[in-house]
Amino acid sequence: MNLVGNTDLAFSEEQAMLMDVAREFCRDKSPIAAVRDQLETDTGFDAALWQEMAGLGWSGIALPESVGGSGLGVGALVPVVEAMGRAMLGTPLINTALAAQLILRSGSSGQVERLLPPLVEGGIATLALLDNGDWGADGLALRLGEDAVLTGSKRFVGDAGVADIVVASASRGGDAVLVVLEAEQLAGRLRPNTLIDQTRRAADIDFTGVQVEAANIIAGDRVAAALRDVRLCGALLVAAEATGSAAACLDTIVEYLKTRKQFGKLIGSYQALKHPTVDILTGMEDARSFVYHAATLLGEDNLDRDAEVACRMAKAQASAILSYAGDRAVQFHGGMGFTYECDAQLYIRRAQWTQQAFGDAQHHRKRLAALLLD
Amino acid sequence: MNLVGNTDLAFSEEQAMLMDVAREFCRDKSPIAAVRDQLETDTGFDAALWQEMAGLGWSGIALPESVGGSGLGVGALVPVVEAMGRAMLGTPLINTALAAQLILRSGSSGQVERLLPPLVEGGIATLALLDNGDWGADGLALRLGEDAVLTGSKRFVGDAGVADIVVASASRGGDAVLVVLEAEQLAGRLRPNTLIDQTRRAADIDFTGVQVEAANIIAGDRVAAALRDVRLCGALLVAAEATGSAAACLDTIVEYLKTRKQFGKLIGSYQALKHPTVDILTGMEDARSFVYHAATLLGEDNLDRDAEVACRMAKAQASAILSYAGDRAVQFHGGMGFTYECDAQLYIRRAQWTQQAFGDAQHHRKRLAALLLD
Amino acid sequence: MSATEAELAEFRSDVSAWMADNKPADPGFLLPQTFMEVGDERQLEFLREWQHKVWSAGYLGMAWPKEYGGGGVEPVFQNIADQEMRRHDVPICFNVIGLGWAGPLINDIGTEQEKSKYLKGILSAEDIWCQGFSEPEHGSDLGNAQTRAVRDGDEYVLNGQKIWTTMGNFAKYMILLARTNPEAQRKYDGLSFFLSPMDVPGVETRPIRKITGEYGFTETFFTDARIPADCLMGEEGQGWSIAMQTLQYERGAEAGAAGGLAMVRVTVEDMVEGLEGVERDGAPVLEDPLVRDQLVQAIMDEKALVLSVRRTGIAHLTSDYPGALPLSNKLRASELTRRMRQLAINLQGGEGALYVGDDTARQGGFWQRAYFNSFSATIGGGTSQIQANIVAEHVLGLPK
Amino acid sequence: MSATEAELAEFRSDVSAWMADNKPADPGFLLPQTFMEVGDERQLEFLREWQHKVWSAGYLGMAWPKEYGGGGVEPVFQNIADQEMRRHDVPICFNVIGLGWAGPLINDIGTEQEKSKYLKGILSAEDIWCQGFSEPEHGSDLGNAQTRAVRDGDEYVLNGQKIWTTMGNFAKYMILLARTNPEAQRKYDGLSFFLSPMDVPGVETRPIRKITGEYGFTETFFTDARIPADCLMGEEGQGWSIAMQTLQYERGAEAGAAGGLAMVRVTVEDMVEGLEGVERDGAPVLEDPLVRDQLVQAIMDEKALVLSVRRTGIAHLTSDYPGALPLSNKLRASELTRRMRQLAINLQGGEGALYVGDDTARQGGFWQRAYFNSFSATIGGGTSQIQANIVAEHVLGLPK
Repeated sequence: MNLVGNTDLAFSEEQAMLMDVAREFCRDKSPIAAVRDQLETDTGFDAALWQEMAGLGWSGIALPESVGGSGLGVGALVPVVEAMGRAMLGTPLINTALAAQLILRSGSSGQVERLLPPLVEGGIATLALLDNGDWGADGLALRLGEDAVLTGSKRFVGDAGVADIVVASASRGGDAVLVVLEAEQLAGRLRPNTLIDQTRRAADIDFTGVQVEAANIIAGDRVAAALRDVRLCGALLVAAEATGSAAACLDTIVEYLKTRKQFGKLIGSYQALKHPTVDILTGMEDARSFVYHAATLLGEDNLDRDAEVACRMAKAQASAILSYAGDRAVQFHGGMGFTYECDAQLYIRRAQWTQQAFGDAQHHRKRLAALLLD
Repeated sequence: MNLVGNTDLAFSEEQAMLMDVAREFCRDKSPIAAVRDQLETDTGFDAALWQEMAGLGWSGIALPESVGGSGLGVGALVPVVEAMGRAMLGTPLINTALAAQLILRSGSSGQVERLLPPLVEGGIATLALLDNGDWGADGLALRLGEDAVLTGSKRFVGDAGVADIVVASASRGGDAVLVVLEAEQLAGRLRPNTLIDQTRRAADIDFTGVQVEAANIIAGDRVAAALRDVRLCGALLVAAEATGSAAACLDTIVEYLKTRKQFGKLIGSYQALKHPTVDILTGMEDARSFVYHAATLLGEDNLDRDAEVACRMAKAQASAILSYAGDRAVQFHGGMGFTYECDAQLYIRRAQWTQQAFGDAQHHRKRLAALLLD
Repeated sequence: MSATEAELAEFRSDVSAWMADNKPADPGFLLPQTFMEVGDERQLEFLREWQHKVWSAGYLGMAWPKEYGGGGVEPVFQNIADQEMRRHDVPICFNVIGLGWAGPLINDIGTEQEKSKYLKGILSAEDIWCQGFSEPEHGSDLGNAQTRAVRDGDEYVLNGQKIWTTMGNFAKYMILLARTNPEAQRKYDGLSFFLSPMDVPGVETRPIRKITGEYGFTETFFTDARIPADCLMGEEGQGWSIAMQTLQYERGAEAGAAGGLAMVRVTVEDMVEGLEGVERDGAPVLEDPLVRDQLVQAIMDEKALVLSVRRTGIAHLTSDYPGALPLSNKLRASELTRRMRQLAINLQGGEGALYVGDDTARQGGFWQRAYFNSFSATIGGGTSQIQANIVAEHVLGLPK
Repeated sequence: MSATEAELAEFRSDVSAWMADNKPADPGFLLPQTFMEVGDERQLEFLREWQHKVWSAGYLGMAWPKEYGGGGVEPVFQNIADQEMRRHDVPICFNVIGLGWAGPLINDIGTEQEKSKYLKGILSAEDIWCQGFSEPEHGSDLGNAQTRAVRDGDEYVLNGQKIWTTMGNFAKYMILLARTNPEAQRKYDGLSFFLSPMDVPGVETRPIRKITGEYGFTETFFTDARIPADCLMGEEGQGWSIAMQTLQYERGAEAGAAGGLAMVRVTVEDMVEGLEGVERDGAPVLEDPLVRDQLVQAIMDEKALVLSVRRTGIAHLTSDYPGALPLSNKLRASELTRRMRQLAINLQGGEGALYVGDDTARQGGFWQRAYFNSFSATIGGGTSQIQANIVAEHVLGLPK
């Protein structure tokens, strides 16, 4: 038994460069005022900004050079996503990247060559994994019939309203398959969600009666593993983003604690605020350690046990600390924290969304217990 | 469903009187110096003091008048035990009372009339329930053969070294029975435990080969229910005692926080110490609420569901808060807290003993989940 | 002459029947759980009508004098009426500052004229009252209020700003704490207390958008606003002491409050029932051992609070730290509420990411909104951090 | 000229073989996990012999100069030796104040004479060193030390009291922080640093009984104790700065420490392995879902600490809050240790109530004693509460 196990942690030149660029880009292009401007728009993001990001090559970071990507793998996306989380920048990058990974990891070469290049160019994709709200559910409720017609629906499909393609998991005669659907096939089938995190958009999709083109069905042995991998990658990317948001939330708290006075003293001098803020710092730093540890272990192959452990720890830690940070941010801002105007609301809302996405902290700890203790 | 359920809380004149007397007695007779004097003695208590307590009628509080008791029930013992816990007074009162309840609740009238009067007079009894360290275990490993000879052993039998009689749970042909053993039968069979709480004494007992007199076997339908009841009463009495100890621990902390200076300020002015101390206060008050709520619901009959819920909540809460209080008492006393001389050690050690006795907090919460949610 | 048990039982049965008959149908929009959540006219009118109906039926202000619209009976009747309202889960009586703060105060120390002028309107919900204690720069530090009230002939001239004025945009009157003497040696002695009209020139309110996205509070600005001098309650300099007295009435009818259901009580049981159909690992979430443990802890916390209220009256069980139970109650209740609601969201699984406005949100997003709203109690009326200081200093005697 | 990978690998293999061959058998009594737990002569002599053996084999002080008993090689060799000691789970090299504090300091700023006199005895364990910084009235406030050192001819006269002197009753020398100038404007400037003998008249030690029931520390009393003036290190008034320098060496051989295993590392894995055979509800405790969740959290905490050390060297991943990882390390490591050990006891069920001295106690009561001892780290060297202040102020820039 080796419970602590693998503790590799490396950071490549490419990651460093991407981090520098992404931090600067997000800081310049996505100040909080710009984030707020998007809260009540239909799409939740600025299309021009998204095209700029694609222009920087971010959509292709994790995709092979053969389809126009940079071939750096999902690990290289982590610093970019963390920077986006820090700026609370709403974009379809994570969903597009994960949908692309599903295709890359299980599609035929023909599918890969056809479907991925547009995504590198700024196309938007998303993935539909959840039949209900249970990330721990086995089995797939969405059915693909022998006639290639779907029966069932999916919930909480991120960026569904703007996606050019939706990759959905389904069951065909008991086997897991993926189906790729074009936006026009889904017209009128989306029921937009109202999310607690107003920087995000999602929708439930009713697929019943949709006919899937044969070329858009991905089947075979690799599908199940790809689904597993991509759920773990999703957990990691959401964790990375949440870590960035937690750091930004911490900054917001610290700034207030250094300037607000009560009873004649700066409130940051009170240990009742100071010490929990230190807990946020150390919890956020732990999340970051797990995130970059996991990024270190990701490769092009299927994720091994160490990588799985790392991704789950990253998500468990990041979910927990962002929940705590968001909650404390509201509390520590006092009356101001109770207003919509205060940025604390952005983080507490993001925290609630993050908690659920790709499984909450308890979900991952339960899986970790099986991995580590059995 | 009514999750909060019964919230009766009454306090009788008798309980009030007993509380006044017990508080004063314990304060006078068991100052901390006296407690420390007993830490390394063989028995852990002052025999003369014990006789005084018996003289006050405490051994008989929960026993019927027919055997010389006051007939007030186990609930009336609660304020006395709480007062003892507050003074950290080591006595065989709880064990004697619980062993007596086992006999009272399941013995024949002959057994009751023979065995209980000596206990009202200052005799000492104890109970042997644990085959191993698992309070959640089903079944009984100690066997009583058809020849009335025992095979097996029991662990952590409190006050075994001074008990006139030991009441042990055993299995006879699959049925739960109780056997009552006299001290002389157990000569040479005790292996004294070294306990973390030095105010207590216990021993493992090897019963193999001991022949039980027919008159000292308690069998029948009432045994299983009596065992269940007494385990719950045990949980409650230990909780009551722990609540008293938590209150005393709190006093110790508060006293230090009001007098010790660091960096030129009384350390009690620092929120990092102040606020956890408030948590101890409110947690202790909750424990007290549960304890007296449970005491309100105890009667002579078998414990009903409400009483069971109350006893388990009392123990879960009292265990948890005393653990926290003891731990923080050491920490908040700084270097002094790390010494044997500081009274914080008494509480942290008591806390560890309490946690285990009659099942820890998690054990009881698990049972509560079944009672409340199923 | 005290009411007999039989009279009380009959009364209870009457109220119960009335509530069952008159409980309003679901209006199709989320109703406020507390008076701090009245965000729009639609909610306001609905609640105004309900309170008026309850009062007309004789179930509000029962212990207040008959001549001012009350019932003139013992407080025990109001307590029973309140219990039945709670039991029947009817909407709140939303004019809380009037019913629970201003009204009892006027009853206690008001002049004959004040009683005639104000009390009935409070009960009938015709006159909505708000409270002007907090100021932007002194959130938790009431004694430091800086809004000025300067006597000018038979008027006072008000200048300054209040914040967190619940229903400030709907209210006709405000109980106002303002500074009449900035030179007073103790800052507390410079304060005075006013029953101040809101509809005079120079008083403006600006709604505050809450973290929930909804409204419920205003900022209130005073710019040379002139109010009649007889709006002063008591004498100049008594403001702090009257304000503190005001805070005592919250404890219900026995303390002089008019009664009525002030907030929708939300329990762990509501949470558990609300989790029906939620799955975790393909099984009901209530079967998950970790969830069960969390729920048991929440139930214990809730039960402990109820028990601590029961215990408060038993001298032998409260003698160690007198004040521990009442003084810690706000801290504990508000923190429990916050924790429990956060937990309720987490237990919903994917649905926890939905919000009010999504038709498929569990109970219309009730728990998400409730979590956010719960901060009004952990922040307002002295933050939890300050409450902990108060307990430490006043109950345990720890140094400031 | 750096060692090659091959040389290092060969060296590692040599050390490993030596440790395997020479690891002492279980002496039949609980050995100290840290140097603060050496409570009796029996333990002392056992550890003295072991350290001498390690040094004789050339695996201690490897980076110190040859002429003073060291090995004169690169620190990397010592690091490897230390890793192998840890891996083989051998006893500690217990003369920690000498090896990790006094020795490196003397190496760095000592005179030729000081080096010759002290260094070898530190390595060979002939001369045990102790530390005299803390005082009873100023536990966490070192800068306020009041023990006086008054120059009198070619001697200093010491008066005062130190506390928490680890192995004070066994030590030959003390690194001592004492006040030479009570009039200095800054209290720090009045302090001086001494390499002070313990065996002079007027120095008395009184063992402190720890919460565990064992010994390990002393109080040290100075009553007109006279020490040679050349015991002063550096100059008068430099005491604070030298003391702070001393604290830097703890980080290992790279920083100048002599190396050796300073404490027995105890991991969650040790805890899990130690739970073999423990049952809960009639099944192995490790199958209980709540226990599993707690263990996973403990493993995550432990792993995060290891990862944070790895991450410290990567500039891009530490740029936001420089200092966050190193400055919070003591706080986090010591608190994790405390929590984990408390958990370890709770998970034992009934056996958790046993203690050292009970033959049937799990691992001889190791976890119970370890829990109590863990407070030495959450209290000593600045309590966790003070550590949190340091992080808040120095890393986050929050006001004092």
